[in-house]
Formats: sequence, C-alpha cells, structure tokens
Amino acid sequence: MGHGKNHIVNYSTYIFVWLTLVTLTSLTVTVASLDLGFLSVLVALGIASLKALLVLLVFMHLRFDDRMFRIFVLISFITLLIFLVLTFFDYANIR
Amino acid sequence: MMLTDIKSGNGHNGEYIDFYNAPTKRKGIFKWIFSTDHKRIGILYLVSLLTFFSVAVIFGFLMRLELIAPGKTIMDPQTYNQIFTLHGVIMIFLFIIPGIPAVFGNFLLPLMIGARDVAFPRLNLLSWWLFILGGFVAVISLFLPGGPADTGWTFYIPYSVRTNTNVIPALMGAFILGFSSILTGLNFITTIHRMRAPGMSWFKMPLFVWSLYATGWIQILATPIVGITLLLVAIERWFGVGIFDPALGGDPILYQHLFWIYSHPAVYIMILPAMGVISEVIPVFSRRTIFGYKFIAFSSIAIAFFGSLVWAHHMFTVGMSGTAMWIFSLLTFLVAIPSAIKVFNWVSTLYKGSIELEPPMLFALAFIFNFTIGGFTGLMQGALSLNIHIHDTYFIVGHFHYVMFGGTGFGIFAAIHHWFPKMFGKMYNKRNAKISFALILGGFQLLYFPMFIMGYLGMPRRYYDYLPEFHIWHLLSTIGSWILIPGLILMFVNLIMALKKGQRAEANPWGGVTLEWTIPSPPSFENFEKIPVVEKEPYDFTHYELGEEVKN
Amino acid sequence: MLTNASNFIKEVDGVFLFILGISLLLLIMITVLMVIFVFKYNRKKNPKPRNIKGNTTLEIIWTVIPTVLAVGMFYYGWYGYKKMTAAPKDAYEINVIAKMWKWDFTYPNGVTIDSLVVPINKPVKLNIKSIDVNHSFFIPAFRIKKDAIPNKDNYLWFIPQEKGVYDILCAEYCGLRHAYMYSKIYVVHQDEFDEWMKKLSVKINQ
Amino acid sequence: MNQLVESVVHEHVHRDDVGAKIGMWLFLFTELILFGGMFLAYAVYRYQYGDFFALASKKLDVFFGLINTLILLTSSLTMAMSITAIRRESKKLSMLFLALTIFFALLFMVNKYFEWSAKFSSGIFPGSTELLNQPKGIIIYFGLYFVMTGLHALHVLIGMVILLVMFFYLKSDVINSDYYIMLENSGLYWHLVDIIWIFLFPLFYLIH
Repeated sequence: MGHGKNHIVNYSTYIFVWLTLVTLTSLTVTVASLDLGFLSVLVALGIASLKALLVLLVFMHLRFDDRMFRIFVLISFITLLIFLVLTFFDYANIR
Repeated sequence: MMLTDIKSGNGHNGEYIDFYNAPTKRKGIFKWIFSTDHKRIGILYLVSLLTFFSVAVIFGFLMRLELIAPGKTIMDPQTYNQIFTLHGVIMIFLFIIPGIPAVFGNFLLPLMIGARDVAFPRLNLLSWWLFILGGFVAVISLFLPGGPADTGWTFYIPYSVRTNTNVIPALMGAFILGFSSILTGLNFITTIHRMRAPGMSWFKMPLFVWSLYATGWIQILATPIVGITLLLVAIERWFGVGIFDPALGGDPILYQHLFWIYSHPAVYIMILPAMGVISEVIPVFSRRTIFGYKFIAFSSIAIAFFGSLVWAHHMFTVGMSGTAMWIFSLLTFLVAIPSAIKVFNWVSTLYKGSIELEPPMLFALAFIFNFTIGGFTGLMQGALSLNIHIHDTYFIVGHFHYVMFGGTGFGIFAAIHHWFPKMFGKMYNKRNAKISFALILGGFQLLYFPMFIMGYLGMPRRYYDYLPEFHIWHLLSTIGSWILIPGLILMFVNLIMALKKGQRAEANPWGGVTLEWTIPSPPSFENFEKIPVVEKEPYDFTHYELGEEVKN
Repeated sequence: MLTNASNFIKEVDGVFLFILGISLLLLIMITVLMVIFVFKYNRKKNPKPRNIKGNTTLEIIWTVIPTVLAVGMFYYGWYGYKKMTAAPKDAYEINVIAKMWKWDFTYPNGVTIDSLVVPINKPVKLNIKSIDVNHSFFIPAFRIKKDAIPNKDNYLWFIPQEKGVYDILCAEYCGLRHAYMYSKIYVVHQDEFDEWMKKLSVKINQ
Repeated sequence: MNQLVESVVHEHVHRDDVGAKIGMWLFLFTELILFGGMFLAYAVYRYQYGDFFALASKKLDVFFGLINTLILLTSSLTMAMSITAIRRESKKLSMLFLALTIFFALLFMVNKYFEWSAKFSSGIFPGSTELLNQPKGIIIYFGLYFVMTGLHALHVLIGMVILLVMFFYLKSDVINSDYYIMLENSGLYWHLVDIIWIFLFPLFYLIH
C-alpha cells in the first residue's frame, strides 16, 4: 500500500495482454459464425468474461494492488450475479 | 445560537473555538452551503430534511383528514392520489433514506472514529447539493401544469407510462437523490477504511459506525439498480422504447423486480442506521457495555446481505413461479433472525445496568417496542398464504409505518435528542421533550394500530374512498394523527427554543464513552486537537462499575 | 375472521393466528423484560452497573429458536399457498377482465356481466387478465387475491362455502377511480345458479 | 487565526491515494450495477424473445461492432501505458499515449455515429413506424440496443472529457510521477467503459 511503492507494469506486459484480447475478440467472432446452438451463448459470454478478467487484473492493476480491491470487486460481481439468478427463479420456471 | 464563549468544553487545554465560530473565507449563508466541514454539512442536511419532513407530514395529515369519513371530505380523488404519491416520495427519498446517514452519519462518523473529516469533503458537499437539486426536481411538479405524479412512490408500470401527470420530474428527482445517497455511502466506506484513529481496530468501532458501513454497501450496490430503472421509465415515456411498456412487448413484472431489487434493500438503508443509533443510546443510559457487541455488528452485515435477497416478497400476488415464491418467502423469514438478535441484545443490555430514562432513552425503548411489532407483522407478510390476503391492504401500510416511523423515525428522534447537545452546545428542556415523546408515542399507536385491523378485514391501500364498515378504524386513525402531530410540533418547538434559550451543554452531558463525547460541545472546527489513540473497547463503562463519576 | 366463507379461510387465518400467537408471546416477553429492567435497574436503585459483555450460549439460543420458529412459519404459509395454486381440473372456469375501472366476468357460455355469481361448494377458477394497467382481484372474505397484469395470464381458484354476498375490490393502485373499482360476488345454491344462468342466456339470445 | 485556517485546510486536503482509489472503485461498482440492471433486463427479454433477438441481431453490422471493439481495446492499452509512462517520469510519452486514447475514443464515437445514422435512415429508431410494425421481440431488442449502447456512448463521451482534463493536468504538471492518482482513477473509469463494451459486443452483435 501507499503511493509510489506499488508495482509499475511494463509496456510489454500491456502489449501482450492487448494481443491476447485481440485474439480472443477474433476468436469470439469466428465462433459466432458457427452454429453451436445453446452453447453459443455460453461460449460468447465465457470469452467476454475472460477478456473482462484480463482487463480487470492487468489494465486495472487488480493483480498488483492490495487484496482488499480484489475482494471488493468480487463482492460487487457476486451481488450482480445473485440479482440475476434470483430474478431468473421467477422467469425460468413459468414460460 | 452561536456560542461566543470560547471555553465551553471542560477539561480541554489550549485555545478552542467551536466550528460555528471558526474563521472561514465565506460569509453568511455561503459559510454553510459551500462548506466542506462534515459538521456543517450534517446540520445543513438536518435543516433540509426536517423541512421536507414537515411538508410530508402536512400531506399525511391531509390524507388522514380526507379519510376521516367515507366519500369526499376535503379533496377530490385526483388530488388525493397526488398527495399520497408526494407523501411517499418525499418521506422515502427525501427524509428516511438520507435521514440518519446524511445528518448524524455526517456529523458523527468522523467524530466517532477520531478523524478530522470524511475522506472526500468536497464530494460530501456535492452530495448535499445533489440532494437539494433532487428534492427540488421532485417537488417542482407541484407547480407545473398537470400537477405532481399520481402513481404512488412505486411508479408501477404501466400506469406510470399512461398517466398524464408529471411523472418524469419525480423520476428524475429520485434518480438524482439516488446519486446523492451513493456518494454518501461511498464517502463513508472510504472514511471507515482509511481514517480510523490509530488503535481503532474494526472491533473497536462504535456500532453506529458498523451500521453506517453496512448501509454504505447497500447504498452502493443496490441504488444504481433503481437509478437505471427509473431512468428507463423516463426513457419509456419520452421515446417509447418498449422495455417496460406492455403494449410494445415490455414486462410490467420485470419493472417490479428491478424496482424492488433496490427498494427492498432501501428499507435496510433506512432501518440499519437507526439500529446503530439505538446501539449507541442504550449503553449510554444504562451505563454499561453493550451486550453481544460482535453479534450486533455482524447482524448489521447479515441484514445488509440477506436484505438484498428478499425483494420479490413485494410481488407474491403478481403470479411468480412457484420456485421464486418459496425461495423469496424462506429468505424473508431468514432476514428476521439478525433483527431478532439485535433486539434480544439490546434488551439484555438493560440487564444490571444503571438506567436513566432521559428523552433519547425513551425514544430508543419505544423504538424497540415499535420495531418488534413492525417486525412481527413483517413475518406475517412473509408467510405466503397470509401474504396473499394482506398484500396491498392497510395491514402493509401499518407494518411499513411501524418499521419506518416507529422504527427509523423514532431512531431519528432518539438521535436528535441524544446528540443535540453535542451538535449545538445547548441542552433542551427535558420535561417538554418527555411530554412530546408521550404524545408522539400515543398518537403513533392510535394512528397506525387500527390499520392492522382494517387491513386484515380487507381495506385496500391507496383508496380515496371506502366501504362504511371501515369507518370506525379510519376515524380512530385520523384522531391519532391529531395527537401525533401536536407531539411533533411540541418536540420541534422545544428543540428550537433550546437553540435560543437552552442552557449550555457540557461536553459529555449523558456520560457517553465514545470519542465524540471526549471533545467539547459543539466540537471545534478540527474536531480533535490531537488525533486520539484508541486503546479501550468501544463501550467501556467500567468506571461506573467502580463507582467513579464520568471522566473526560 | 372466523367465518367459513371459502376453503382458504382455515389456512390463512390459521397461519395468522399461529404467527400472532408467537408474536404476542415474544412481544409481551420483550416489553415486560424492558419494563422490569427499567424499574429494577433504575439509576436511583442501582447506581452501579455491571458490565456484562455477552453470553455466547444465550446468543446461540436466541439465534436457533427464532430460526426454528421462522422456518415453521415459512412452512405453514407455504403449505397453505400450495393449495391456493392447485386448482382442481373440474373447476368451473370464468374469465375475468380487469380494466380501468371495472371488472368484467365472462361465463363459459359467453355471457359477460359485471358482478360474479357462483354456485356454493363448487370449485371456481378465475382466469384473470388486464387490458390496460395493473389491477388486483381481491375478495377479502375469501382471503384470496391475484394481480391482473397486462401481457400475463393469471388465475386463482376457490370453493365458496357459505351463501351470501361478498365484496370484490381492486387492491393494486390503478388511477383515478381505483377505490371505486368495486363489484360483488353472489354465492348461491346450485339450483338458483342454474336458473339464473338460464334466464341470462335467454336474455342474451333475445 | 489565519494559521489555524491554513493548517486545517492543509489537514483537509491531506493526501490519501489509496483512499482515493477505494472511492473510485466504489464508484465503478455503482456504474457496473447500473449497467447490470440493464443486462438483467436484456437477459429476461432474451429468455422470453430469444428467436426474435436472434433475428434482430442479424440486422446489426458485425463489422461496425468489431471495429469498435478493437478501437476500445487499443484505447485501453494506450491508457494503461500512459500511466506507466508518467510513473517512469516520461511526461511526453504519457501525454502521447493519453492523446492516443482520446483519439481512439473519438474514433469510437464517429463510428457509432455512422452506425446509428445508418439505423435511423433505414427507419429503425425508437417509436418509428417501421419498428412498431415489427413483432414485439424485435421492438424490445432495438429498444435495449439503443438504450444500452446509447448509455455506453454517453459514458465514452464523459470519459473523453475526463481524459482531456487529465491531458491538461499532465501538461501543466499537476499530474506527475509522484502524484498520478487522478490519472490512474480516470484510467480505471476508462477500462470499465471498455469492460461494459466487451459484454455489449457479443450480446448485441454476435449471438444469433
């Protein structure tokens, strides 16, 4: 903790992550053109989550920051997930 | 009301100037509305909140007057519908939700954790400005052609996209107020994480601070949902995008889900800080440590967490899936448990205490009584079969007011009486305060208890007119308002008189042990001359046990 | 309360009295304890407090007992509710259309009237729809309620068990005349019902 | 007396970079949940009108979406590099990276403008007769599309303004290798805008 002491991320790390993100993007576009049925949603969201995770961990420094920030981010994503799941208990059953 | 005497705190060395008289760059009212001092902002909030409260009480009074007898009494149905909407919107968004955090949180949080201010003082001022802006936008429709919204404070779709009244200002007002609330929560969480005095570990924080922490998280994680929902209703009205309008394929039940995802946790934004207040008041007037500190602290977190998972119990009659029904019912019952734990711990705190029934304590004990009734009637609504019958009746109205007014409202009154000497450096007339307490409590019971009975008998809520068999209950209820309101007036007059004529208050008139009582009343601009180092437990009253009088 | 107007009274009033009983017991306990403590440990009588920090056994007791009670209450309420959803297949079906600010009841033979007539002791199923905003179909005497929501098909069912006239109210706020969105349900004997039905169909056919 | 004011004012603006970062993250959570509410609405309607959503999404041009995705990802890269640059005390480089970020943001908006105008000129916009004649699922799809990408674009605009301010702060040395938390926080905001788009892209353009 404290300013100036935490890790300075190298340009090369960023560029490597960026390349990965671009690769994942082209992957998801390619996969979308295939017909995977129900799986297509899962794959698309899975790739998107992976991309988001990379941005969070590297671009947004979560990997290098205090653990508390990771816990906070986890709390808010879990909250959102709970909202989604509980709402779907209403929808998934009746229609 | 300004203190001119420099030395009003006792046992304090060096030069002390209270924050009212601290030198500032600005003059007059600008000294207040542009101040980033958390204490001034707290008092700004107090004044603005009580103004809105008075307006909403007047609307409530008019509603009760209309309902004194079946048929038209003093207003037509449209006016009635608009008035109950305004009553709800103002009370909820402009009084109870900001209520304790904005006023007492702002004033006390830094004092209680031994800090000079909150983490983001300018953001804090911005919250107040947003609050005023939101309040202004929300009530501006009173003066617009078409009049204020007539949708109820819940803005249920599709009525809120059909009605011709000014719904959008109310929506935007609530949206802005949401951001004010978020910024307050954000500020408090950061403050609690970063600015605790040395030695104040998490379990040495006063319980009021714990409740503000739990509240802060709900404010941050739930409020944006209602923000976007209300924004979408406004967009629906402007552009007709179809997200909610059933004529275009929208789902009115989805609106209700989104609305209650916030608005149920909002109930805990309202009640948790009040519980925090009670946890402060009871030990002070019992002169002993609180019973089960950790259990009360964790139950705040548990309430915040479970409270976020029960929203759909507002929707048991809309035709949800069977799975959703039982899950939300069960979760609703589970959220009652941390609340019960708190009540039992508070009552146990009285055990072997040394109790003095000063006004704040009276309000706190009444809080426990009212809240217990409110809680039990809440359990009744959690039971599915029973909920079907009492949903949308006066039973709900009664329950809601027992929790929100009998709970949070009394909590606010307890807080005002408890920290009034600290905030203003003056002591009010205690006898008048006790009389006003008796009137408020008595009037409250007569006003709201009949609602349970007529609700169970089948009196639906939001009715301009009613069947003759409900007359007696409405009459009793209206009479209750005639006792309650004079009580409120007496209370406020008593406090305002105290500002002018009240005796100077000591630094620690009640013998409290949290940090805010260690500094003079009112505090200096800097709060603490030197940031204190905390060694003791938060409610260490052992000096009374040893027979010593209070030491500062 | 304490009537037998519909088949759900027993469940609803039963769970109400169950929770009310427990609540009253606990409320009295809490209040009496508060009052006793306030008097017994009054500062005049008891100037020296004792600092008791807590008691884990007590905490466990007053966590576990409310949990058990709460789960019991949940089960009781859910049990009654399950019956409310299980409409018998042979139920007499009537379509209910809610609109600002009126109820329309359409019988199987196509007759539409603005109040409800049903035979006693026979299950009735109401299919509830709304054509404008949200409403809620509410018969307080029968302890039943269901929202009428645009784009959604809801239903409820009941067995009327006592002859008489009962109120039908709208429980979900629906605008200007919400309080007057009011109708009646007549519970009559099967013979009366048949005769009334015959008369109505003749009228319609004319 | 003046000394007191000075000392107090100084006390009030005492620096806590970690605190500032906590505040920023908490704010980002509200943004996340704000969009989360809409994602929830999207999920529910997709569940109800899945076929229509698939049909409607074919009317969007994947190419536009893909280009904008790449633009935002790259802008995130330059944003992150700008922070590394200032921390390595190369102010010029940091300003260059930040300027690039702003440029990409502008590019995103231009692209968005063309995409939306194409939709508008083909008669698809909220409340258009063309759209109202379509099945309900398609009306809702485009309702969500316009609202969600619209709100996202609004965030891009706000981000641009913030980054512009940061640019001038950098230029005037308000932000420097010791005090860069403002730049870091603006970066966090910018990355969040990117993350939202990372989800919007497959949900609207890809899933058929």
